[in-house]
Amino acid sequence: MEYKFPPFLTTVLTNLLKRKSTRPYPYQKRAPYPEVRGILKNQVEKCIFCGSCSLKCPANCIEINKQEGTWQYKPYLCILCGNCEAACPVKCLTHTTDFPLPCLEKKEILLKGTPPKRKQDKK
Amino acid sequence: MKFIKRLLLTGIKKSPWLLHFDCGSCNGCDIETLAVLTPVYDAERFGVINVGNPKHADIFLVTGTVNRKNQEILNNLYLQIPEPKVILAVGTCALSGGIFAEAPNVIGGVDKIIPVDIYIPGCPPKPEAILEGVLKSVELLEDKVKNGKI
Amino acid sequence: MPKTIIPFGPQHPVLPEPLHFSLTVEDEIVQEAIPGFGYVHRGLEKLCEIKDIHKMIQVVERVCGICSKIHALCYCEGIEQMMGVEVPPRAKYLRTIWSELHRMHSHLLWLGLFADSFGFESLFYHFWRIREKILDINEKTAGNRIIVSVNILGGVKRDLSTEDQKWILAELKEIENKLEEVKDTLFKDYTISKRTKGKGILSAEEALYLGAVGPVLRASGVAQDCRQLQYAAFSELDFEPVIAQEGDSFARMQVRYFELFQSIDLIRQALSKIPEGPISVKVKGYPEGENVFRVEQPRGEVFYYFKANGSKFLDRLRIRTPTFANVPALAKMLTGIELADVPVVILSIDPCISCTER
Amino acid sequence: MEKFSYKIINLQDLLTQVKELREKKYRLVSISCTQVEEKFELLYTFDLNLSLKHLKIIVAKDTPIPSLTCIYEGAFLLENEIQDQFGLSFAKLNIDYKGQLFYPEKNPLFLKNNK
Repeated sequence: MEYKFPPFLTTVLTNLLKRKSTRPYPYQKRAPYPEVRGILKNQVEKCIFCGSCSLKCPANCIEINKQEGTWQYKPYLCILCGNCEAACPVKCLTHTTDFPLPCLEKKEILLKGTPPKRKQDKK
Repeated sequence: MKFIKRLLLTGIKKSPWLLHFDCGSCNGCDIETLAVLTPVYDAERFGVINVGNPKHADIFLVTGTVNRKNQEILNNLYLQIPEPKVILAVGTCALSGGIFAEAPNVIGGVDKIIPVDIYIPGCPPKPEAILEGVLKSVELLEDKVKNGKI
Repeated sequence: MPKTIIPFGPQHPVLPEPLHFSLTVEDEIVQEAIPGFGYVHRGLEKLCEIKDIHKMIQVVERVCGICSKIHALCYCEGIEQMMGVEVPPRAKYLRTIWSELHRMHSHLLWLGLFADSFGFESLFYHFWRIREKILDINEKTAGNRIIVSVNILGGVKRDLSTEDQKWILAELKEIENKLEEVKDTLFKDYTISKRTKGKGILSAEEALYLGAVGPVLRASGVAQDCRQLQYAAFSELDFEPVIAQEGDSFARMQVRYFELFQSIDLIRQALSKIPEGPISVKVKGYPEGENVFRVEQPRGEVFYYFKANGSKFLDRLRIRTPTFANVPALAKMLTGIELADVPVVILSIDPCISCTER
Repeated sequence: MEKFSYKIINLQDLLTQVKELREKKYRLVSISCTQVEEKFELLYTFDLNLSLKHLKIIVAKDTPIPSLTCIYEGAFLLENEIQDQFGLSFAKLNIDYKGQLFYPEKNPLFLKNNK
């Protein structure tokens, strides 16, 4: 077999002279893009407990109790699709740009707020 | 004995080997796990190597839901990994079944079959999150070696 | 020499996913290959009976994480066709751009894994480094790296700003340069041609008869590309299907490599022609009747069959994915090759097992 | 894209009709099974130069359906899948997984009354 210069060797050698492409993660954190869907947060004081987020959720990870004013969210079921955020009429649901961190146990998030009074109750 | 334990401790701390098993995921988490091992996230900085043999592994990384056919394989692989070991469940499907929880052939999350030490939520989790989980599991491994009966 | 049956998989170092093959081997030559499945099966077609048509978008996106956007595109266009919804032109273009980005990231991923299968580790890393650029585009414009979740019935969720469009064009230029850099390696390197040329040959006649689709079919010299059906904005863009004649693993690599440049070109065309306007329309009511729809995925043609009854749940959703169609052709390719070439030939069809089993 | 339309044919005519299509160089795209109350609808889809042709047969649960594998060898996966998911039976399959392609035991999970 006749000897040929392996073509990839030039790429490998020039790569040695270039900047590193590794992102040194735990030492240097990259700023997240503003559009990223991360952890789901609910500003419970704004929430009206209408239930549209739990209706639109494809994974059924949100449960709402209208009478008691509780908003229950299961982060281990959530698929971060952003449907609830789009469905929320008062814009109290937001995805932060931080990604969810690993945890040692599955925890639920239970938020309690005051449900808006119905019109009959006001009278 | 003490010397061997210390040797083991440094060994496990500096090069935790990883076994990846895809048990019914949609590939999203798999390719993110592979991306962690390739140059841009480069888990080999911490001595993490993806091995194909369960008997060589310290960390067992599972992605995806458990179904009727792969539950035995999952259990088999789990039993073959020597102690001390850490089980990582990656992605919403591995945590609870996620969007597929109600599908006819899905049993549920990985923790229904084997005990899970660390859960990494996300669909799919970002490589940074997986890297964080792997680093956390190294700490757990250290604890297990320190408190173990070796 | 007696016949030996060798089990290949489900847990195998070269396969990222569990696929099983029973290989009947006689003297290092494979005589018969019988596929075995079921390790990734979830039965998600049945979920259409308990999740409504809007929630099913998120389910079909998770048929396969690699081509998720294109699954959602096929599902949405199929339902929209049934309901007679006219999608705004800007949404059509945006769908096209994201689906071509997905095709590129899938092809780069495959080229890397293929290089890994014949032991070219540095090339594997090179392709995966290029791929990160596309994932960054996804992350910045759609909010997630892989499962972008931009499609809704009647349009798309997100818009591309002018700065983003400029940024995408600049990134594409860089990706193109990086791809040109490895062209010599792919086509002239001794190792690659030795490992792939003449392995797993499939003739055009056999490919059609066994129902092969996508790059496997095009590498056998049949110019069939479902993008010619002119869904989304493909009716207004110029392109020719990429083909190769030999039908071996090398030809399949060649087709996928040149499709990367085709996708870059399609995104550039789409970005130059993209019209202004709204990005979605409101969809009211529920579909009724039956319909089929197919689009071109990175791995080939995907076929959806819908049966609806006018309620918010579909009666039946059937997904025939490209790898499912390519598996009989793969079993054919595996007969008559050496055992050591089996991983290369299996990877040459770009198997996606989570697609196949759903 | 063309409008969706299909032709309902008899079970006995299936093989002859498919043979004709094969001679015209059609490619088998898919077989889709749907349960409609007690009966099953099987939609056979063929493709020639990007135009589709659909044939539909309606069968009861116990009738054996002739397998297409003698005409299109690659049909065995599609037919085995239907056998698995709906518990129908195909006659003369070339590779028969006997309902165990996807599940370790015979268990047609896609039937509507079977939860």
